[in-house]
Amino acid sequence: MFFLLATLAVAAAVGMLVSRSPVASALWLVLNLFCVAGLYLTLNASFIGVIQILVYAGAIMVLFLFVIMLLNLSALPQLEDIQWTQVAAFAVGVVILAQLLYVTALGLDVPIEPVSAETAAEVGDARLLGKELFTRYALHVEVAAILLLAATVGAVMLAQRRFD
Amino acid sequence: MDSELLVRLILLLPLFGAVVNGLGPLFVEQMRTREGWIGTLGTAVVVVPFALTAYLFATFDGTPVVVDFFTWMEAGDLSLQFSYLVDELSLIMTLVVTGVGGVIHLYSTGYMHGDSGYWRFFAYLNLFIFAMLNLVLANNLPVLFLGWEGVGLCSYLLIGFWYTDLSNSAAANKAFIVNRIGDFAFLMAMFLLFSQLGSLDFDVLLAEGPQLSQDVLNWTVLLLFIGATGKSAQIPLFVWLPDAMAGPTPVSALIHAATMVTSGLYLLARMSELVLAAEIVMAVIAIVGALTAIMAATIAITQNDIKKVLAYSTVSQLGYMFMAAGVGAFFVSIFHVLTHAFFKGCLFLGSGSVIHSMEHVEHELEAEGHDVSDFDPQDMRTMGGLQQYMPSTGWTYFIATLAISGIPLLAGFFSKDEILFKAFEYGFVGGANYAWFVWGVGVITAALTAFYMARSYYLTFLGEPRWPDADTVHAHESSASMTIPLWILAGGSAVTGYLGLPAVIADGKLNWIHHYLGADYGGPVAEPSLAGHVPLALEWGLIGLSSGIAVGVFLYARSAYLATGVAFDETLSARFGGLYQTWSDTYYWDDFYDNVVVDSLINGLARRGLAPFDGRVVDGIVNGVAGAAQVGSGLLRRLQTGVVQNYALALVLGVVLVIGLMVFGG
Amino acid sequence: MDIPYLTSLVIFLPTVGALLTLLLRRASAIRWTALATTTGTFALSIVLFLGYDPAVSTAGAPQLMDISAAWFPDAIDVKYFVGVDGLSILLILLTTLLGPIVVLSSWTYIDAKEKGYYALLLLLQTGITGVFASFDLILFYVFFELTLIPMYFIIGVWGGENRIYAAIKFVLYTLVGSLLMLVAILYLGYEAAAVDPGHVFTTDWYTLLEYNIPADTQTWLFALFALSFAIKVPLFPLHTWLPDAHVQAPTGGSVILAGVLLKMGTYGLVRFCLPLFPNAAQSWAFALAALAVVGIIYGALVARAQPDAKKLVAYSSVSHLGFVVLGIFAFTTEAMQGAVIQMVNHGISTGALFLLVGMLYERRHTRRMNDYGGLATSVPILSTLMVFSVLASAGLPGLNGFVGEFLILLGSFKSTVLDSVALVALATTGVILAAVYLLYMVYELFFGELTDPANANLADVNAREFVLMAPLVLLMLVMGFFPQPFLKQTAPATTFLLDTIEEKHAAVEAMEAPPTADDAAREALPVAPPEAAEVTLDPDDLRSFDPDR
Amino acid sequence: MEVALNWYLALGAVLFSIGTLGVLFKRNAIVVLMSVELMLNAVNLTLVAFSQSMGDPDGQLLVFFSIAVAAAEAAVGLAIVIAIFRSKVTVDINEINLFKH
Amino acid sequence: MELARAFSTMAADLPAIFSMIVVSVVGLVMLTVAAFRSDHPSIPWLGVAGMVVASAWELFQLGTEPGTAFFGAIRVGGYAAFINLLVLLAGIATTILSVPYLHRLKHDYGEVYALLMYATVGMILLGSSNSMVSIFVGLETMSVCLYVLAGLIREDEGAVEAALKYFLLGAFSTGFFLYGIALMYGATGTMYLPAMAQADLATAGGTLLFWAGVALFLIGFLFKVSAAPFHMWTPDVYQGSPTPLTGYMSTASKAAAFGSLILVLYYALPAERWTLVLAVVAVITMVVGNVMALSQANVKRMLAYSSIAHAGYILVALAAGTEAAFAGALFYLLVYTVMNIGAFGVMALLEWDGREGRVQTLDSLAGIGTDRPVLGVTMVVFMFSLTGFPPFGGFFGKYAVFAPAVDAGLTWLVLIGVLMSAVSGYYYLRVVYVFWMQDRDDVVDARQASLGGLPPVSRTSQGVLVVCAVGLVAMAFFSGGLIEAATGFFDASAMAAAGGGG
Repeated sequence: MFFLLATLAVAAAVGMLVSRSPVASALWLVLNLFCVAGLYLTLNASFIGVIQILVYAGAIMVLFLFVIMLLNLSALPQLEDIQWTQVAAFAVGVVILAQLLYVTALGLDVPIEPVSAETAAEVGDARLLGKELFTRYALHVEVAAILLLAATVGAVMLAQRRFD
Repeated sequence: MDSELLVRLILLLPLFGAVVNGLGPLFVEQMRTREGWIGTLGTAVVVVPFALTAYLFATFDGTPVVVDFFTWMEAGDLSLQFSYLVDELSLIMTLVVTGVGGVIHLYSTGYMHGDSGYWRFFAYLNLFIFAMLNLVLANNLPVLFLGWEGVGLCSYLLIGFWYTDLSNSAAANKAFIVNRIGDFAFLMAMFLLFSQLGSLDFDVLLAEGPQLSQDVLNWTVLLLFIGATGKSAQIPLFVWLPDAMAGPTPVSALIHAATMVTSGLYLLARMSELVLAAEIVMAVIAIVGALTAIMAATIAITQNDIKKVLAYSTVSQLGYMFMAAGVGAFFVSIFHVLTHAFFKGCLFLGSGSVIHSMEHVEHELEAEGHDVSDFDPQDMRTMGGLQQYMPSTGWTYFIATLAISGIPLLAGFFSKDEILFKAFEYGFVGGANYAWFVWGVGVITAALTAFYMARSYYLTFLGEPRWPDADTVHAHESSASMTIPLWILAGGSAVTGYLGLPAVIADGKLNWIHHYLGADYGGPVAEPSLAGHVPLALEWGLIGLSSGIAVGVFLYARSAYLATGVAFDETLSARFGGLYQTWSDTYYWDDFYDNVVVDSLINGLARRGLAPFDGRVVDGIVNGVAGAAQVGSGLLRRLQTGVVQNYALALVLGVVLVIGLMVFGG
Repeated sequence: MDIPYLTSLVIFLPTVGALLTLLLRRASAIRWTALATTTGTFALSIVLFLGYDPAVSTAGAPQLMDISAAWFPDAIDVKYFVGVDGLSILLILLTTLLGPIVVLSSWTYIDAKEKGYYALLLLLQTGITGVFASFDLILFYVFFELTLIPMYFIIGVWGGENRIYAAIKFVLYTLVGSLLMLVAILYLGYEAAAVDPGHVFTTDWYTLLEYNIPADTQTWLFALFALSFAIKVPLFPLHTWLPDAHVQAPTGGSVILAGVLLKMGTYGLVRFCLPLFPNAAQSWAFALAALAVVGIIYGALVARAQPDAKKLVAYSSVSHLGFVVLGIFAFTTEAMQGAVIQMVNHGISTGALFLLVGMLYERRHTRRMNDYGGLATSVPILSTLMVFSVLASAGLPGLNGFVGEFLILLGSFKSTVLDSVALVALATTGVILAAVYLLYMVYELFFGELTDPANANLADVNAREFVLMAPLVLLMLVMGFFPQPFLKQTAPATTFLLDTIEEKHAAVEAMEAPPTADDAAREALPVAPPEAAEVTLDPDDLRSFDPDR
Repeated sequence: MEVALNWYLALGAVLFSIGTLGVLFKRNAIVVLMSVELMLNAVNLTLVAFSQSMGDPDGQLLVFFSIAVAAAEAAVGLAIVIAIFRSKVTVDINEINLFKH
Repeated sequence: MELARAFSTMAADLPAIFSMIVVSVVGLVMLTVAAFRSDHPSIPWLGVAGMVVASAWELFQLGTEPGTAFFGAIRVGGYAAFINLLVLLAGIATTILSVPYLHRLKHDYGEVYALLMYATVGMILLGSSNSMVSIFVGLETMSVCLYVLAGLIREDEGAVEAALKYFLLGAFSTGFFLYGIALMYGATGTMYLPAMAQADLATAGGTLLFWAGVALFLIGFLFKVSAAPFHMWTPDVYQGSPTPLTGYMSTASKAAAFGSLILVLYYALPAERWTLVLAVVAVITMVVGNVMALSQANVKRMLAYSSIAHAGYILVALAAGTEAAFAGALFYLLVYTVMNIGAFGVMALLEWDGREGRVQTLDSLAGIGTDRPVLGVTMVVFMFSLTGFPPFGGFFGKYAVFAPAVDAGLTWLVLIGVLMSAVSGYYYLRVVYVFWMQDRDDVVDARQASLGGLPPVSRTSQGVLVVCAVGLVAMAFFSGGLIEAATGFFDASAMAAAGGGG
């Protein structure tokens, strides 16, 4: 299951990367997000998985698509030649990947669910997370609320047409 | 009277005169024309010290008197007082300075009459006397140096006295700077002595100096001598003295003939014990003196400017004095200083009188409508026949000419003969080979001296007047204030020689100056010579030789110039050819200095070398660093392309770097 | 007279005056306030001078001290610590003397933005006096930098054509050096704490004097200090900011710059470089003295090539200060005393030269010597003053310049540290060259016919100008003939300094003598005194013991 | 299912790198924004994997905030894109280079 | 955790977040007022009042014992109060300076001030955070608000460009930042800073993971404080954003970010490895910032590079890593905040028709000091202080960061630092001479610009500037005490008090 989803996720990500139409990219990304949501479920993190689909795939990506449609964006013309910055970018991207893989893949072959399946399920459970959110993380939730408010106000300020 | 008080008065009166004469008129314009007051004060502050010195001289009992004023500076080992010493040597020098100085001051009241800078002149002159007195009365080297530089300053101020003519000022600068080159050596000598002995007081130097190692002694004396060459116009630093004639004539008489230029001699005499201990350097001194003497004498033959002749003559006579010093006969040097002060002072003042009168001629010619732009009142070629118009000047000039030429029984005869004799004796008894050379050169120079002085006198005073319209335009004798000093000095030129009668007379017992100065300034050979080291007959022979040469050459020149006048110079020129050209071009010394030393230093090195170097290289590097930062900034800012993806790329590069350093580097 | 906080008062009275001028509106009121303040400060500094008794402090300790509590936290011993000793008293006096003179010289020269000018001038004086009075290195640094800001404005706002370039160059050049010095000061402070665990970070001069720093460390600390001061002096080849700054600055600025600001460099060398790093200073003495000598000759020759009178005087400073540096690095009492007195002398005579050139500039608005000529006829008093100052500057015996140069050269000649006759001989040629370029200037300016009618109708010095010149001219004479009262003031401090240097030099040599049996112990604690082993160290202290840091 | 933790981590790294490449390559501002979302998504995966492997909920809580932040950023980001489209009529980030050097 | 107990604990901890509460509540009120009348003149002053109250509270908190609140989520007392105070003061100054500026640009919407308040809330959380989650949430709250504020004048191409660049790169760096948190979390199993330091990094992989995490985590901060090579956004964004808000971005956000970074370095990381990284970044930052500032013709852009350079100086202290160094960095932040707010404030007042702003050059301001002496004099103070001249605060700031670095053995780094600050003298002094030493009539740009008349005067804004300038001068006397106080925040007892959490 993991490998299937993982392959699919990577494929979707690459698809996003290579498609030239923004709409296509957005749809590839949605696929990727679904795959990741699936992976969350394989990790027993059901709450996050649901949130992932609801917020990310459902809300955020719709927003993206909406804006793309609104601005009536089509694919940008292809660049004639390859610039050195792009070569460098690719090289750097590969190096980053190598570094990250080096540090993440080495020596951490501990299996998931070290304690027990119950604990694992409980940790991913909405109830526990909810309790934590309103006790230990109450302050953060409040500030996150302000963050969202600010984002809303800001988005309105920037995108709204004023009467002037 | 208390001798300390006297010394104070002697020193400070001229200073007082300088300050009053200088500052008063500077700030109060009405005072500038009060010539009577200024002249009287200026002369009085020299004459009174002369009287006081005479009193000191008369009452001097042979024990040196040291007068301390106050502490100059103390630092570390150095303890320096304003300290003055009255002894035989300084008394004689003081007498000369104040005596001849007084006379020349008197002369100046007439000579400078009507000059807008009258007050300045007397201020400078008084200041000069003050500095000169410091020089001769000093009891340690720095105070001597104070006077030494002080007279240099006054010389500078007086050479450039008529500053509106830039060539005068240039000559002044030259004098000061060339003197400074000598001062450099003087300073180094002081440093060397101080580093060895820890003191610069004469008593210490003279007592402990001779025990220094030979190297140190040689260096010290050589440096002192180089210092002396600057002030006393010896090769190679004599070049300033002929130019110094740009100053008013009394200045030439006082400073550039009688007093200041002899201070180099004074210095060596003062340090005689050190000099005598440095045998090799003595040879250098004597040879340089001899070469200077003959070189200047040959140049003097070719000069047409009456003062230039006298100037080169002075250089030549100074060379004589150094010859004497170089053979250890310091008392003879001083003797010659004394006689020279009189006859050369007299000659210069006489030339001043002539120039005065020729300027008068120039004015009259101008009044009559002649073009006087080429008329040079100092050029002997335009003179002639002045004896009839100005008898006093003529006669005194004649007496002094005879004296300097070494005509027997006048002052120059005795002193010059003594020098030649000492040189001879040094070779004869002491066995120093260079002394023979010195003697030979001295004899030739004596002949040359007689020649050019006779030329000078006859061209100037006899023959027909050679200026235009000589029938209607006449020269005039100068005023009494100028002729009286001339007669005083001429009298001195005649009689001062008897202060140092040669050893052939009464076995030298009548050589007063030798006895007075004592063996200190006589040197190793001179002392026994009192008893007659050289056979009397030989000495008589020598005297005869030099008298003969002097008289003979003088008469030859007389007949030549009386007969053909100026034209004889052309005969000479034809006879000597290139040599004559070299003489009249002063051996190309000036060309050498102007074109090689000055040009390469100022124009080559400073102007074309270092100044651009400073701007382009030294400053260029500084500006270059700043410029490089700017350029670097300009290059770096091109990385800031404005494209956000490039920024992101840089960021990721940074990430790679940081991860690399953190994970793999630490 | 017993005035409390006298030293501080002398430092900060000008600041008070500066604040006062800010409140005033009328230019004349501002000028008079500035004059009154500076004169008052000068009067106070005379009290200070009289109150300072060299006989009392044979150990060279400062007197009339004002010390505050530490400025920073307990672990950092940085404090307000001012006082006077033999090295500084004369320079303080010179600074306060130049104060009223500069104000007077600017009376009509500055005809715009007077308020700012005089306020900055007064602030500048505070800075300079503070530099000379500080006995704490950080405080010294603060005052040292404080002088830059007013000077930057004085050059930049009231200066000549190319003023901005000159001002920036002046500030940046000095800044590079002084910032490096700051690093060295910090290191030194910690080094002291490291050498002796009982001590905290300190920048107190007297405390630092007690420490013997290893020779290696000395070398680079010395390098940083010396670089900073060499720029300020300025020592060849770091001098190029000076001609620019001088030429562009208004007269008052040039006078301060030449008169006292440059002395901060030489003073710093004497006060800090020598006693704090005696071994390094002696090892590098020859190199620095050689640079100084190059500067003497080079400055003189370049001065001779200048067509601009002010630039000529500026380069003459390069030459003259070479003598001071030479004297400092000779390590003999004579030379050191000469250097100290020469700092004052140079301030007087070069200050006078700048004032006079400024007076000419104010009359004719040109500094090119070609534009002048024959002025001796039209302005005899000014000419006399100029010739007098030139002679003083050229080191004529009987005037002030000679005393310093003579002592310096005399002392350098016998110096065993330099041990080079050739060097002194070359330096002495500077005496000749000084005459060359200075007389050339006199020649160009004053002699010859008055060909240009613009020069013929110049006014001679007026009463104000005469009053401001008079003290300087008088001092040239007084210090030429009676330098002893001044030398006497500096003697104990100089002796103390040289003795300290000698002792410390020997101590460090002994400390670093060839390795012995307890080499290993030395390895661990390279500079700690023996009792350090008994003290329990906390980790932070151990860190600062690291010899490699 | 016995999938070791580092598989998840590696997947996260790969996705993160693809996101990075997206930011570096895509010229459309909105797609760049989406790439950023992909990066955050990859991190979220990593966090959840850690959280689950240790049985500690903190990681998942951070993911919760991360998603909130992603939402806020998306809103603001899209608003900015709209604003820029209005003034420049393009979303090509290569053409948005008024300020440089 | 028992919910009831948790709530009572939270209620007891409310004073700890008093200032956050005040600021956010006032922000909400402002938003409400703005809903009725967007350009109501009282809105900014409401905000000022709120922040004044908050800062008074924080001032009071400065002396209290350090500790944690909200289950170890945030820190309270001394250190946190100091950072919060800094942020609040910057906020107050910015608000006052923005009033005339935004009014002139006809963008004086109430929402802007409200967003400023929210950004402040984020900074307060960031500056006092004790856990990774707090850091993340605080940082993002701050950032999102700043993205919006940067693009606030959306009719202006430059402003939206600035916003876009800031946003894209900010979001990008957030990705790395969050990844870093994830890896550190994975290696240590905790989000709380003190616990992180005590975690056992037994396995080799764990260590690797941890340090890679630290590296990525640092990148987030280095981006926020615009250290090179993560600085590229800074000049563009600073140039494009509304000037007073640029001042705010360059000071408050840096203060909060550095404050938080210091906490992380001090509490969470063992003292190894990161010294070299920070030192290298500091070198690059100082060089890039100072050298690139040299050739800038636009003051705001120059100040942007200057702020990069100043981040470099602070990083020197951070690299030193001693308590004294951290204290020095704190003091430097204070000084830097005052002088940079001031400098941008002056530029905000000088930005009017035709003069310096987004595209105009420094030259257009030639001789302005004579026309507007208050601005001229205060600018001079700011410039000299930024250069690090005594007796202004900037010098003592430099002293405070460099001295401990020397003590810690980083003399080479300090040498580079001082050389670079000598370079900085060039561009700071240039502002001074353009203001005072050049004549308007001699400079083409200025002559053209003078057609637009003289800049308008705002008494309140000038008041703020004068306070800043006087404050910088007064530092000469109080710097010792302030540094001492800052050192006090790093007592060993503070460490102990922070031991809890999680």
